Amino acid sequence: MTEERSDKPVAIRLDRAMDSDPDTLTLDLEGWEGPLDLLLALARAQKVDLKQISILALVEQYLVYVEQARALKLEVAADYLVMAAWLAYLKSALLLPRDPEVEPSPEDLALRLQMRLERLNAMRDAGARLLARDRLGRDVFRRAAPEGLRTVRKAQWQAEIYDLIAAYGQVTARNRPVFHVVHERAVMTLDAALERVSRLLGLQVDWATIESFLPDTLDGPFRKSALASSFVAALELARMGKAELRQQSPFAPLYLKGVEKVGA
Amino acid sequence: MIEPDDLTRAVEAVLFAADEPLSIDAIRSYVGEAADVRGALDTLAELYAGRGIELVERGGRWHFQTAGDMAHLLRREREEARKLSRAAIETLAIIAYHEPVTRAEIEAIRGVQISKGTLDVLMEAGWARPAGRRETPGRPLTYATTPDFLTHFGLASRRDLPGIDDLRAAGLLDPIDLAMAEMAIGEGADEEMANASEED
Amino acid sequence: MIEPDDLTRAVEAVLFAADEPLSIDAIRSYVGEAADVRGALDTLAELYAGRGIELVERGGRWHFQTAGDMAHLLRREREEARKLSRAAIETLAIIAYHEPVTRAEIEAIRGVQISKGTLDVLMEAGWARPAGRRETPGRPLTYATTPDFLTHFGLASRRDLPGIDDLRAAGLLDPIDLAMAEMAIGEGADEEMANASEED
Repeated sequence: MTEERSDKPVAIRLDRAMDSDPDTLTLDLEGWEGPLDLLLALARAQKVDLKQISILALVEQYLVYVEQARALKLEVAADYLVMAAWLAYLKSALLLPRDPEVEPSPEDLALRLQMRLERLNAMRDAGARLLARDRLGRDVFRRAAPEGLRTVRKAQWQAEIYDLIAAYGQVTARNRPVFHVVHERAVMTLDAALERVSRLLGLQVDWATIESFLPDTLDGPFRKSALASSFVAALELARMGKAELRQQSPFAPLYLKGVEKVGA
Repeated sequence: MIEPDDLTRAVEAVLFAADEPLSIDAIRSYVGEAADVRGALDTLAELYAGRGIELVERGGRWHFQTAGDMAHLLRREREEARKLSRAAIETLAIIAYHEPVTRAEIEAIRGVQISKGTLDVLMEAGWARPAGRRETPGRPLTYATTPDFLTHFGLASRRDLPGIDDLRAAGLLDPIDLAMAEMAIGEGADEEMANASEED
Repeated sequence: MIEPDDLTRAVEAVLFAADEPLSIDAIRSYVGEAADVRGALDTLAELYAGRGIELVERGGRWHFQTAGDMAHLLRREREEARKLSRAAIETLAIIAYHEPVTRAEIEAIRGVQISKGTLDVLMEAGWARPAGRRETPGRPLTYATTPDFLTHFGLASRRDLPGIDDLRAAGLLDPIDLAMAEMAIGEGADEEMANASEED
């Protein structure tokens, strides 16, 4: 069992709050997990089956509670006030003669509210009952030092879906701000370079530097790409016997010349 | 007296040596594909009935554990595993009784938002897992419990959840109408305002 | 047939749950100082005679073990289940969320290089596969997940993976995780060297 909230009648809490020092108030809206939680505690304080609770009495208690909190100048979160307003509306609708035009009827709304309280109450009880069961590792035990079994498959890799998504969450959280996508760059593909260099070689009679085969462009990265692709294209053409290459020394200018086709 | 035959002995030894609960298929991979493992398990369960050790089934997987009434002798005070917050307990109960269930539905039942970390704690414990998306607008992710949840809480299956039949009969497990929930409770209020603190 | 009395049951449970062989004095510290533990042990030894489990004494200390003639069933293979390394699980997650994805892209998203072994492990596990080449310079190989991946992780399709918003809601993008991740990255370096060996 964990922090089971006291189910003592709330009135006692209020009384204590009223005559104690304002600094040590026990009337503490922060102690509740929202309006529905407070409503459920008030309803349980009626000490009847939730199906039989008096919604009107419940509404009244809630409004008094919130009103007193405000009178004591406690800060009341907006959702408590929204609920208060809605309950005040419900109360008046339940008391006034029914307007058949209004749908859903106030009785319907009251029923739904009661149903929500029942649902929450049921889950709260269910949680408590789950936790009170004979739990493995607390009340009942498996063998602490099993011999272990060897799996038939050679290496059975283990991972759980939680590990997977947690890992992705961490990667994302870690790198999100610095993750950037490289935009498409202008490149000359090898095919394009091959086609271009061999075409230009046909028009060229003399030795010419490889730079003279490049397209006229001021785009530096594209020029680099074109140079790299054209160089590879030149090597490929030389391999096929369609071009000759010449270079005096390392890093010296690279010259290309076409090979005249015999019998062409 | 039941005379354990060789298969029963084999199943007993395999389950005893295993470091995790085993399905019938997993047991077969050790004792032989053609074996009547189910029959051997029944024999064993009978043999161990009323003993200090019991054979139990949890979500289709079997393991030996100490009998529940021995808890007072064995309970280990040392590290009572990290306590679950109330929010986590309720969230776990809602997932177990309503699965598969979306975060919005959990919030509708509890009447407050789920703080970050609550679902994380349950998933880290190995009791809850994402269970696919609901085919409704927004395709929200749903959550369900795991086999380890059944093992830990000593449930043969979800049908063994305490009181689930009564709750269902009372309509308390019906699908949650989110629109209606919002109308009845002023959830429209600003999200920051509704920082209905869940303590941990 | 011997009817195990309460003391016998208690001794049985204590020995079963113990993580090491226990002396008679040690057993008494659980079941009561005045107990006839020796008598209970004799009863148990008789009960377990010829079963798949036996009670044995070694140097005055007692424990259960699987029957010797069952050993062949239990160690058919030497391999153990292995956990994926942090590098491998992150890589797998990135492949799942971004497939088809190249190695360079995985490294860009992780912010850390991956070793060749990491992808090998994922392919050996049957969760990742080469998925053709990207038609860009260098024509790098891309990777994608397999049907086995979906089966293992209980996903109907990749669309069932939680989205970023779901991760955030579950607290998985919290700064605290980030700090932990950072720590893990420090360790990750060695781990990469060790070719995605299992850690535990």
